[in-house]
Amino acid sequence: MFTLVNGLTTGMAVFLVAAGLTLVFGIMRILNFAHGAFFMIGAYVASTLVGSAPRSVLALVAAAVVAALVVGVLGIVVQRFVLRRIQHVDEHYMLIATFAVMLVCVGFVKLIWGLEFLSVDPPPGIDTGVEIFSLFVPSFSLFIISSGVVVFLVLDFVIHRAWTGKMITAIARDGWMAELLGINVPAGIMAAVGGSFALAGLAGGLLLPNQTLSPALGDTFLLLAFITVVIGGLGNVRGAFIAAILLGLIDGLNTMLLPAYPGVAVYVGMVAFLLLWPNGILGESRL
Amino acid sequence: MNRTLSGLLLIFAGAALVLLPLWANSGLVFLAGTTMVVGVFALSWNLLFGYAGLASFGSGGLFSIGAYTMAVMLRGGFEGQFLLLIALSTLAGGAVALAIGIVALRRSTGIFLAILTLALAELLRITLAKIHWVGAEDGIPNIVRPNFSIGLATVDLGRGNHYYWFLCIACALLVALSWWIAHGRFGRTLRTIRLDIERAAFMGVDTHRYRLVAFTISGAIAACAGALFAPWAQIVTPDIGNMMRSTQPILFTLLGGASSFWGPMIGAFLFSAIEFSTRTLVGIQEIITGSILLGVVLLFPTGVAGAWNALIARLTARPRRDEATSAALQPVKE
Amino acid sequence: MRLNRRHFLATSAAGLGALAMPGILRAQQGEAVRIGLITTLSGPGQLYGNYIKDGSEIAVERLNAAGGVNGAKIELVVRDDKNSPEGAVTAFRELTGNGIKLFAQGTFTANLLGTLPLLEDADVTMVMVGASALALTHEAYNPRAFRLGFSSPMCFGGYGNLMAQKHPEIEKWAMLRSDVTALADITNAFSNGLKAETEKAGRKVEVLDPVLVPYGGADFRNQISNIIGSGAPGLFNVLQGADAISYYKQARTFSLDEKFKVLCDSANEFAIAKAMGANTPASLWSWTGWYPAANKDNAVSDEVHKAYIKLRGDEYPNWYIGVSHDSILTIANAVAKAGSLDAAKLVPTIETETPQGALGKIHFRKEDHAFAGDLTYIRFGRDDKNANGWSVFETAQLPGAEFLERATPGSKLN
Amino acid sequence: MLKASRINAFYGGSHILHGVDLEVPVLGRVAVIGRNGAGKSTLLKSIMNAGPTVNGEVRWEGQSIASLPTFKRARLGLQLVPEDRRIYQHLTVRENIQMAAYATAPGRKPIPAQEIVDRFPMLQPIAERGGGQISGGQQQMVAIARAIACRPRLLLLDEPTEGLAPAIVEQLAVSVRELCQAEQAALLLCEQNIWFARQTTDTVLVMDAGRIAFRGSWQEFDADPDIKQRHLAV
Repeated sequence: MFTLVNGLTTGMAVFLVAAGLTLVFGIMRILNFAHGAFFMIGAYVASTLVGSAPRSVLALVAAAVVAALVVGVLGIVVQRFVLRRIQHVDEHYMLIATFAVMLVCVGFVKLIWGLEFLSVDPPPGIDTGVEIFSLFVPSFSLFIISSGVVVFLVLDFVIHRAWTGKMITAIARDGWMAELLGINVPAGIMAAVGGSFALAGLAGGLLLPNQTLSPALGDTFLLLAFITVVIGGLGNVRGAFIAAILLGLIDGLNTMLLPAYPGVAVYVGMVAFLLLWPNGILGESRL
Repeated sequence: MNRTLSGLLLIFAGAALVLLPLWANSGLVFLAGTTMVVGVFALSWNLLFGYAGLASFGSGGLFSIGAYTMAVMLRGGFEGQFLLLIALSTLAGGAVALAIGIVALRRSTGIFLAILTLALAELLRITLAKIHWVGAEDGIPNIVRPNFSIGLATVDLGRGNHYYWFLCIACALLVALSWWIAHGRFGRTLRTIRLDIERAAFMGVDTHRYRLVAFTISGAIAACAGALFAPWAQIVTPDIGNMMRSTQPILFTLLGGASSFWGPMIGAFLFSAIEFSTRTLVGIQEIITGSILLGVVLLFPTGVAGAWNALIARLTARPRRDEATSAALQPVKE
Repeated sequence: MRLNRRHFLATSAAGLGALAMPGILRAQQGEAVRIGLITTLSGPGQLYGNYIKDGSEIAVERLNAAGGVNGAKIELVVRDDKNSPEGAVTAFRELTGNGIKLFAQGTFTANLLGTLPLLEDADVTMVMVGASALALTHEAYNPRAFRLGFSSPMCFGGYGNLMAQKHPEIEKWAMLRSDVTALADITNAFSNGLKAETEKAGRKVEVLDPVLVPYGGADFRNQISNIIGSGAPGLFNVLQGADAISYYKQARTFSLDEKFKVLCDSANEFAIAKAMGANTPASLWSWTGWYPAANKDNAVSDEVHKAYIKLRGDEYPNWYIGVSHDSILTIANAVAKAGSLDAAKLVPTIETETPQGALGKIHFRKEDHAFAGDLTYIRFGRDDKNANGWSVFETAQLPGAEFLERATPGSKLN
Repeated sequence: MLKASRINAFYGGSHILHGVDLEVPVLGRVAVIGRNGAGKSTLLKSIMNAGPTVNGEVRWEGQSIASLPTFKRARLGLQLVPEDRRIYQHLTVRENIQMAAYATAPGRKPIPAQEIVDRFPMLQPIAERGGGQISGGQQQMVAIARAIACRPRLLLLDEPTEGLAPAIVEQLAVSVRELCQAEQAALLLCEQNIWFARQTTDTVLVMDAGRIAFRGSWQEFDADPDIKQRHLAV
């Protein structure tokens, strides 16, 4: 039972990171290697704002939002000066470019924040646990789960219901036609890419009390987020949401059934998945 | 003109490599040897990517299979049959690639294949790190450089720079083999498939079989590079097949230029040169490497080899310059 | 065209030459005693590599201020092993190619295993900085290398012994460790030390199998919940770096420090308290290789401590600082006493000399060149009265030599 | 209103248009006819700066627009309906029409989607259907309706009759004529269907291998059967 709740927590944490990754894939068709690094920058920025002991949940969320803005602006800079210049060349060059951006980001994080571990505590209110039906659940887990669900619902609404989302999807699916219809496509892409980077920053801020800050933080989540995005069906936010939950549950079952091999089931599960559903759970979708 | 110049450059580079131990520092020699091996490894990756259009993110796993096969056999006392061991390691890599290809290639391509291979390579790494028999995380150290004999002549590869020269020859042979594969009928057919898979299928090409064979060959060469690497580094660890190793050929290929046969090799040497010349600048290595990569990608979006070809085309065909560069640089949109 | 090509050839030759230049220049300088330092200065291990670099530089500064070695200055040539054996070998060959014969190398075992076979050919004498893996003094033993580090059986066997003495009331211990095979040595050693000491006292103790957590993982809650469910009053944690801190953070909501009577951490010492501040567990034991406050009568230790505070403004230096300082000291002392850079003279000198270092008298066991210094354990935890939010409650020291494993140079320890 | 002179257009290395001159007067209706691959689509895309690399001069009401990106040209009132229609499959027909509001020229208001739907009887039953669930003829109507919604000053139609049944082609000709009149829009049409072109335009240009081979009224075109033979026969 606890495994279930915890699986959900892991899943939602991964989803928070994967959300931006799947968006940027939907828009630009690139696997953004630098995503983990931007997640890490978000975490560092937020930690600088709240210090090691945030005063309230609100302060933490506010810091996460500021981190999202900062990382979003960085994302726009990267889009403007790097990605846009090579978007017509060959999509694989995006890979090497984002890889290079990742290296530069990690290097600067080391210079700015140093190598020592930093830690931020959960703010009062979500720093203990609650009993639900005689099951002890850390309230921070509930915070992560609800953050994940909220981010998913907002994202899903924006993409599938709101007009902005319809415009962005129109650009992603057929930018050429969108431009003929008078839509400022470069600006639209810029905003969308900025938005997906901002999601990375937001995730960094929200998950701050969960992890230790070190320049290797980006790596911890990147691979899991990649897997989520792929299993979810590349660029499909709903698919990524389901995939993240599945991933969390598989990982949870792993610790319960195969405690001697932690972390292995995720890979095995993924290989099996890709062979059974070669196009992801909900199929590939251009947003 | 282009060919002669590039050919001369190739001969010059080859000669510089062979003569390197006569004047250079031994660290540089070691680095050059390592770069040759990973260069061949990157070539094998590009056989798959540049010619068959399949991107694998798990090539590090095949490199690792070759290296471990070699290391285990050498430790097991089979030093006498060095050539046989290389063949065995190559076969092992080819067989694994074939098995993966049979299961995976029909079902997934593109990014799915990339992530699938990545996951398999990670599984291999985790498994190797758990097996005490192969040294778990610390790997197999103290790998001997064996004797090498053809007929009556025997060379002790453990002495001096013998293994380095052996590497030069072995890598040259592998490069020649790759060249022959890439430029022969097989390579041409692969490129047809890459450009237009439906047309190729229409023309009666068994596209699946061709891709499978390319996957296998690429895996075999990667494993062979791994096998050559084990006695060179004299230690193998599970990290030899980690994600960084798998991204290496991708990086080298794109840096050098995927459309050129020599691209991956150029990329490998360029990358090593960057790393070696900035070795004393500790602490900001990531920023330097990242910035240089970024600069190269933004300035030469067709890779260094692409830029070189464009430069040659510009110098040799001055009157048609505008058209040549616009053809090379203009993106095709809609 | 022709001019172009010649121009190109000339520039590339010049470029290749420039790559090899630093070596040539250095080789001609001569005079100074050069020591090569190979450590991890990029990637995940950089934190520790930086400590080793700081400690080594402090040592060089102190030694040079005191007149150097037989009148010659010491020069430290630092290289990054890029977190891989190949990287270490490249750096090692580069430096030996430039004539360097004295080396200090440290952080990861595999990187040392890569360079150890090369010592003979280049006539190198090496001190392995802070390394703990058994292989280095057993199956991969090299007579030219000395381990200035604490072997797992020594420091964690001693750890188990200490716990058995301090907490005879605890009859059941749980263990938790990262899924890294090398760390199994640590839990085994702790368990053995604990059992040996309790049996000696005629008591019985139960040690549960370690609970494994993924290395570099993001979420440890399942395992925390498992370990709390075990019902053991004692807990030994073997996680490293960021993993350890994330783990203690996540464990806080489960009130881990109330559920267990004794909490032990393997070797993260103050990294945990420095990161967690006022949220440090109430009481936590840890092993450390060097803690200045525990070395009260050691002037060298105090000087190194002061130099580090001056360098980084940090009052609680990581133990690698002391160990890397003493590694350089060991080499410099041997060169001074032997008056030579040849391993044939240096090795016997190091074997017999016992210079005063920050860790105390530096002495290696002759058979396998294992270090047998004192073992230091500290207990620290949350403290509202201290401005840091935490303080050190007690320290304990044990003689390392008593816990050092059997010497089996050249073959595996059984 | 639109004046393009000495247009050269390239796709990569291949030279498609060779010095094409073209003028569309205010409220003028011009047809460009020619064989497949003559460069008709490239001409329309060149005017919109939507694809080929172009040199030459394009003027809109006397102002050079050569440096403007596609979306700004669209916002001046130039609306291209591409040959493959490109209806957004993830949007409903109504949403597809709304999407064009961005291209409304300054000083004009877009036509509300409801009004458009009311005006095209064919669209009424399918207004809420997804763009992927309608027939080819319906798609063409939606594409034209979408273009009209932003009150364009010049409508550029690329092969609207392609793939349509003859009955629908007749209906389409009527609609296009009426729409241009009602909206006071000029028309530049690329077609292979001469009947349709004749129904909807007054001036005709014949294009062959990237060059203009003939220009004049339909009467002049009919007077010279040689043109048909030389430039249009397959």
